[in-house]
Amino acid sequence: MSELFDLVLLALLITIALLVVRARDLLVAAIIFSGYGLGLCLLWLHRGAPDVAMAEAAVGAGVTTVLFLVAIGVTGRKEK
Amino acid sequence: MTQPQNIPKIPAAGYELPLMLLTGLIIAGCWALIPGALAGRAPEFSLLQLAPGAWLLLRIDPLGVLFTATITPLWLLALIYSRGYIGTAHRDRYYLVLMLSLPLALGVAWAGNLLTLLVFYELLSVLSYLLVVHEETPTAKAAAAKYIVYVLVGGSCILLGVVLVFYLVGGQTFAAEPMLHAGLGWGYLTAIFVTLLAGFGVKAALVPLHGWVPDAHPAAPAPFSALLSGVLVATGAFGIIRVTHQVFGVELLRELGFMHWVSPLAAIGVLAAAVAAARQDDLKRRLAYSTISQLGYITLAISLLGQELLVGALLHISNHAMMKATLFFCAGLLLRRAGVRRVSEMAGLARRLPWTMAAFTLAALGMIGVPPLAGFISKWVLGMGTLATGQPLYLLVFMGGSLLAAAYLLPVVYIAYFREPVEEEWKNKAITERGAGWMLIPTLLAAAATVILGVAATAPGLPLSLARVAVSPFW
Amino acid sequence: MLPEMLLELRPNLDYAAVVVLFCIGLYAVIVKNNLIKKLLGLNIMETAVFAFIVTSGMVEGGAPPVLGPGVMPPLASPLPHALILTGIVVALATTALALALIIRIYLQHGTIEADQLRELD
Amino acid sequence: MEIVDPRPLLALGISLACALLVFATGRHYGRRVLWSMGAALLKFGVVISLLPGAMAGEVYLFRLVEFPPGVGIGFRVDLMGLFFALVSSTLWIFTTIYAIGYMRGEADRAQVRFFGFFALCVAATVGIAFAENLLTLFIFYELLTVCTYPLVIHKETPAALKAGRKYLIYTLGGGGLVLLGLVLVQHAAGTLSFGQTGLLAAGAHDGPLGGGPLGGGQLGLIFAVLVLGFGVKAAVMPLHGWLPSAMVAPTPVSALLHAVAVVKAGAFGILRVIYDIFGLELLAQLNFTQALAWLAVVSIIGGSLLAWRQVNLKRRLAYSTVSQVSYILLAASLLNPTATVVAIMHLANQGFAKITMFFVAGAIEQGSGRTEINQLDGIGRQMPWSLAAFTVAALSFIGVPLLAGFLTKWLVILGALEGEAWWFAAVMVISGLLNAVYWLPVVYRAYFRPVTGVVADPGWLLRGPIIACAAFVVLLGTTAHFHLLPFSVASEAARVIWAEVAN
Amino acid sequence: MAAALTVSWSALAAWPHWLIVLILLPLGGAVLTPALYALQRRLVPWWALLVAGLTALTVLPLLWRLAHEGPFSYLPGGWARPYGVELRFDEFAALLAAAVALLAPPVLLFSRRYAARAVPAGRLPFYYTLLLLNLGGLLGLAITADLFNLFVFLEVVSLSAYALVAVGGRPVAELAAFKYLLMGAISSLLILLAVGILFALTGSLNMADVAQRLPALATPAALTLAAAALLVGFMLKAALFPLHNWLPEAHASAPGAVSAVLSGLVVKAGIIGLVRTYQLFAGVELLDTANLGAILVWLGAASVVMGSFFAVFQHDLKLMLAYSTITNIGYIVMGWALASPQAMLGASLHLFNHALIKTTLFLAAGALIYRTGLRTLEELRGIGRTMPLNCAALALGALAIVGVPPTAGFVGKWFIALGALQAGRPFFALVVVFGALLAAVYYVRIINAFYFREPEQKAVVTAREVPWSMLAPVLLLALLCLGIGLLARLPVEFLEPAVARLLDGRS
Amino acid sequence: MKKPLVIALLILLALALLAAMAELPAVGQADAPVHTHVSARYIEQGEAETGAHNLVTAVLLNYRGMDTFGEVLVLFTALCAGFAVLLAAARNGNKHYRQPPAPQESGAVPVIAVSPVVSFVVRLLAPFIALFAAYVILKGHLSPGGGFQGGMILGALFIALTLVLGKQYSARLLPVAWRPWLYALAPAAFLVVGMIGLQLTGYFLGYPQEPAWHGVREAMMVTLEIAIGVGGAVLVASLFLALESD
Repeated sequence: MSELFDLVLLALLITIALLVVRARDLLVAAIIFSGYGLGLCLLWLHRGAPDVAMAEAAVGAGVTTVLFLVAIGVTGRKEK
Repeated sequence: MTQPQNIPKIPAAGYELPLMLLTGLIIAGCWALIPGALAGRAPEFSLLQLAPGAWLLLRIDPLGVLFTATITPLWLLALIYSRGYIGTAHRDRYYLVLMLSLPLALGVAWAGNLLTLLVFYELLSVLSYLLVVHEETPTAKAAAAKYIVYVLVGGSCILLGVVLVFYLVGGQTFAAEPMLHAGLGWGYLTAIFVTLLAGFGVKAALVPLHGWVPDAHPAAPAPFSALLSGVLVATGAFGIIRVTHQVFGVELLRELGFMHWVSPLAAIGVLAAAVAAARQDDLKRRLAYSTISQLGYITLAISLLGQELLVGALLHISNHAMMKATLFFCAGLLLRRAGVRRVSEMAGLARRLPWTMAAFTLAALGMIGVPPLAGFISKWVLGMGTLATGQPLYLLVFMGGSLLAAAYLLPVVYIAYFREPVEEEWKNKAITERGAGWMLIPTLLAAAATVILGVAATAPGLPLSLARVAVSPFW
Repeated sequence: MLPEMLLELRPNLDYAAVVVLFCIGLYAVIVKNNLIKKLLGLNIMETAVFAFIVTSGMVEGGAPPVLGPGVMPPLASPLPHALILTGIVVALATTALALALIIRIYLQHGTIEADQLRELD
Repeated sequence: MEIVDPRPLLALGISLACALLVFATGRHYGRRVLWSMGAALLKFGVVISLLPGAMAGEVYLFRLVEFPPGVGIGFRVDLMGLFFALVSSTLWIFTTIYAIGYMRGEADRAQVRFFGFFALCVAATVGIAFAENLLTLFIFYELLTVCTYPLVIHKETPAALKAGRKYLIYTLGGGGLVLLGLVLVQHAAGTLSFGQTGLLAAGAHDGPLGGGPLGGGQLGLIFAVLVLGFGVKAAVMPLHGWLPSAMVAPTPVSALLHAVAVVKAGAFGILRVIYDIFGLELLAQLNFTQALAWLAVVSIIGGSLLAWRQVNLKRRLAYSTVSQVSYILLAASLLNPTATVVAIMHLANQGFAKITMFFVAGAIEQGSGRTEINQLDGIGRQMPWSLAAFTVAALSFIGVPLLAGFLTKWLVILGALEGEAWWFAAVMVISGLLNAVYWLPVVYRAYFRPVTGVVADPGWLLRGPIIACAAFVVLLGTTAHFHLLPFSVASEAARVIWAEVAN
Repeated sequence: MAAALTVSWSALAAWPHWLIVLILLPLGGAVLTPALYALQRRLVPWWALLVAGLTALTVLPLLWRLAHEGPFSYLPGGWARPYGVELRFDEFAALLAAAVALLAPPVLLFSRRYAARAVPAGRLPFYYTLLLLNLGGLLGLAITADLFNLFVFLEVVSLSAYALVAVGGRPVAELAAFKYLLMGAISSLLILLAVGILFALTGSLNMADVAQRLPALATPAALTLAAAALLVGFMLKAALFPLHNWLPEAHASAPGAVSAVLSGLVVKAGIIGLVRTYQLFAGVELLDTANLGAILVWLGAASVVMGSFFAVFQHDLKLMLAYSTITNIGYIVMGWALASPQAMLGASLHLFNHALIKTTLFLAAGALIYRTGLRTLEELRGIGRTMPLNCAALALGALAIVGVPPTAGFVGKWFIALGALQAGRPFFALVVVFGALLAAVYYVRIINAFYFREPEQKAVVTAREVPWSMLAPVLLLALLCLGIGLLARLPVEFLEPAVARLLDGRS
Repeated sequence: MKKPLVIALLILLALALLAAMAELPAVGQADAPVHTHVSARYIEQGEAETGAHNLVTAVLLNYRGMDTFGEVLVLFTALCAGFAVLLAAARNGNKHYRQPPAPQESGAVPVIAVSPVVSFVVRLLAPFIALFAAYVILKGHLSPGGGFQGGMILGALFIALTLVLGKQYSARLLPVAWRPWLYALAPAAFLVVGMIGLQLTGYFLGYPQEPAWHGVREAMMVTLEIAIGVGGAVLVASLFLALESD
């Protein structure tokens, strides 16, 4: 069970990462990246690292994403 | 044909008389050495060390005294002659160099070792360039250039030879005993002989190294031509004597057999140069070839390695110097007074320039070897010497040379005296000997000396006796 | 050879995922033209490395390293966690600065596409 | 007998101080002249004060600083170095006087730079002469390069800058080779100090770093690298390209390049390589000098042939330097006592004669703006003193007796014979003749062609040094047996070098 | 007198906490700077200078103790090795620390007037903060003996460096800074990855502990990867060819004082990292360190040649200097990788000396730009006449970096070349010489332009010497370039045992 | 062109990485060095030595305090770096400064348009989140969480509030005059606590071990936690503000 969860999670992370890279719209990419952070958060929890998970949730899913959004707000959301 | 000058009065430089006086003193000094030389003394003076072991050294041996006693008077004659001959152009330079060349010539004569000989010889040669080029006409410059090339190449050869000797035996003084010995090896000895002979041979107009002579003599001013022919060329011969008799020594040379190569060369020189002389129209050029021929006598005499022959050679050096000086003085007079360079233009000149042509005739006869003039004496001694050494073939050469001398000198006399002048060429020309005293007197003196050297040849203190003393140590 | 390697890898599948993530991130950094995209790639790389370190400190069936009643060994190693906490901050700091630079670049040059910027030089 | 004595440093310091003073206060003509002349005379005094002791067998040592341990800046006055220093400091005096006259018309700024860097160059030369070890030698060798550069490009014209660049590329390349050699020597011998019979002699048998005996290949590499490195400055034939180009510089600079410092520094460096780094015994075994000798022969003949083809007077002078400096190399590579004497002696012989010629060329250029040989018609009548001096120098090179050049020729030939290498003797003779071939036409033109144009009087500031240097050429040629005069110093130096071998 | 001095020194050096003070001073000083700015903005430059000065003083007792007692450790928190973080002051740490501490005061003094013009006013406090952070981070990086701590300090250094490149506000600089950041971040990640692998393999982060445990491992691929990641990471930081691309623009477009720090000191962080990598893997037999060395030595040589080669063709003065940094990094790496005692000695010396020289050069160049606003050689021609002292300092620095004896630059190259021979690889001695020659070529271009060309730009003709507070540090450093060369035997004797120790560890 | 090459290289890199990682101890093995060496001691004696139940906190604040000090410094550096890069360059007559181009249409649209619902929710939840953050900070040494995590949460909250309420509000929440001091809070706290530790134990960042001093030890840790939390929050929030200001 745990194995399976692990595998699914990892597959999911890889998929999300690919999506982030492939997305043409930067805004979309940033939002997906926030999802990636959440996925990671789960992974950390599963690995017995709640501290890291908490930090990842706040930073990866939260602060980093917001900062990206701010920057995208300045530079425009389309990747040329 | 150059226009004869209308005999402008040459202003005196002011220092000519003191120079003559000085030269006279030097002559007196040189003559004063004769008694000592006759007594066989050879004092030495060291001047300067050039490099470790390489001293500049004077050694006044009889050979040197003979040479100086013979040649120094020529300077005085040339000086006097120059007073009348040399114009104002470059005059200071001319006298300076002329006077400088005298001590250098003395240095050559009195050189105590090979290095000293080389040094003075080189300096004299290089300095002479200024005299050859004196007139600075294109021909003079070309001749001078040729001269300096020959001299420098020759000098370099001598240098090589001298260093070789120095390397092998050190800076030895000239002495009766030869410096080299057979133990040094054939290669070294050959190299030394070839380089030294070639080096001095250039100056001594040894055929085939004579190329500069026919050009330099006509180009130079007459008084210097006289010196050139009488003295400078003779220094080459003098050098050869030093080399053959004091560096190598007769025995070594006989052993090595180099002279079998030199003698024919010199013989060819005697004859070929004489033939060439006969073919020249330019008087000074003819005289120059004559010099080559006469120097051939001397070289030949040296190369035959006989005591009497060497005496003859030395004697011929001094006699030839006097005679050739006379001839060149005359050539100068002809040029200055009549504007004539070519033999063919001299027709009838004897009427206008009687003294000149008289002196010329005297010297020419001497040169041919008519007794009792100087030339006869030396040729006689040479002939005797040749017979003494048992090489009669070369006697024929000497005789042939004399005959040929007659062939190239007598026509000149004949033309001057007996051919009718082409009058129109003479119009408006003031050809006269009046006012030519400065040139005429030395000419006549030299002519007189030719007679004296012939008539009184055996008197003690005159060249023959001195030469006998000088060569006696070598045997 | 490759299948054998994969077989060998099976117990370390987590590491394999980490490697894949790392390469995806690196791919974005190298190939993507947009600076923000590059930065996103960089972040993915960073998380991959974090994942690697945390994974190495995990223990089969282990509890979080927080002691307390009912907490029984084995515990996950606390050290990697502490490292990753620091790592996350470093990543955040780098990202923030990079974004600041990107904003400045945009304001100065009007673009954040690498090839256009290269042409500007 | 080694004595610690600060005078070597003092000699160097005087020149350095002079440079500083000139840079600081040189805008004022009087001060500039005062500093330059004062320093030149003072330094000559200091250097000459070392002579009696050195001739008596004393060796003055002064170690300044050691930076990498065992490697440092130090000074050691042996006779060979002292000889070089004497030559250069004597010439400095003359060059200074000449330069004062020559540069009169130039802007203050240019003059300050000129005199300042000139002093630096001379300082560097003394440093080279008195170097206690190869590193010190190298330092001053490079300092010389650097300080000469501003002088070469003095005029700041495109041609000058180009020449300067060429000069730098060549000499820095040479410096690089020397540096490489330096490293190799340090590695092989473990020390760089001179003053023993061959630094590498010990290393040839037993490497100090446990590397085993040095192979012939390694030694060959060291020799080649060092000789080529120094050979650049010495203008050995394939490496001579900079020298003719550098002729764009003002005349006193050319004098510096050809006579006082630069070319000599290269030659001196090679002397050090042969006598101090390898040592006579080692080289005698190794036979490397044969190659060097042939290199010198190529330079001697090739330089002369090239000089012959030049129509510009200074360029002809330059190529003739290529030829004449190689006498030193040829002599040094003969490896016998006589040749050693002349290898050292020729430093002075070439220096004085060449500087005379350059001074004359400069005076002509200054007075009439003529630079080509075919413009020199009749100049001998307009500038009789100068051209007389020029003739003396030319005759010296040709090898006319009683002049310095004759001595060189005599001794090299003698040395060649001692070394059983008669063909080098022949080379010397040929070279002398070639010298005649390209110098005599110049003299000839000057005296025997009609005068063209006018020439301004060069003045005694120019004429004086010319005559003095020409007089020196005669002096050098005739004073061999006088104690404390140059030849005795050179021969004593050679004796010391060979005495060490004998022991 | 001397005895008393010695006693007092030893007493001073005996205080065990100097090592932590060394990094706390600049870091603490930096932290308080923005607050101080809010209080009294004029004081900020002086404050930074004070902090730097105190740091410089702090390093003295440390050096004294190192010289007399050998390397020593400090354990923050008192946790025994390997449980806590260890700080260790060995000779290599001392080299970088001394360089940082020595160069910080002149750079900051120079900055006072310089930054006022080169940096927008609002950014000034952060300029000083970042400089102090950078220097503090470098010190920490130098003295830490813990792998992860090294990474953390490396990040402090890197982040501040990225920002400092852009602080002047030139558009080029911002782009360069981003490029630098991207490269720097990747290299940091590689290093972190390597730290992770080593940690996974040994369970420890203390360098000495890890080094001790590595030889027992039988995992060649993992070890190779760790070593490779560390090497590539640090090579990127050190800008070794062919990973040098980011450097020239970044160093050239930064403000002068920053360029000095970046080129002189920050790249040395990469070198120290390489040194530490060597120390880590010294005992590992599975991993043929000789092979790594072989690669590095060629890369170093390539850096030497290529750096110089590129520099020759630059027109911008600072770009030239930046490329020369690549060259000199090449020397250091090459010397290090040759792994013979003298080569290592030379590399270590050059690490310090290059920092000194390059700082001199960049500060002097900065001063020129400060006065004229011009950057290319073409524009700056003739500047030697109007700013003689400054240009003299620059010329002296140029001589030093070329390696003209007896300047500081010579000694390092000297020993590297000797070391190449000692290692039996004379080719690299040739590279040293060749590099010096190439360097001479482009520095001659500089000197040529400054002194021997007629000035054309108005700014050049009217330029004056910079104020004393800028000129003094430049001149002082230039003199040090000479002085350190003359006194080189001191550091040589100081470093010899360290090198010997390191090599013993290897063999 | 470029892409296939990069992908090929990346595959090679991946294989190399995999090959290397295959040699690492298998994931989760209890006898891996990671667990048996340093960590073992942390787990066995961490609580006794540090008084922290949360061993991660023990490592962060006690065993590897230097790392955490560095960490806050990194954050501080990032902030200063952000300021140094972003603050207006045009003043002061900087001639290198180029006027920014006119904003483009696509970029002009604010990306983060906050809907009223979100705004309401944020305001509603803010006190609870803050409380949670405080708990995480203060109890960090006992349970999962700690100063850093709490600080990040606090920072995120601040950012959310700023987005929702505007900058005026953020200025009230975080007075401009305090900011420079607050930036320095976290690192300075390390300095102070470290120095206290130096005074008490003879080691920088040392904590007294004797039972009598346990209170002090806890106080020191909590101080650090708070400083990290608050300071971290301020730093993160300021970073956001700095970026957002343009």
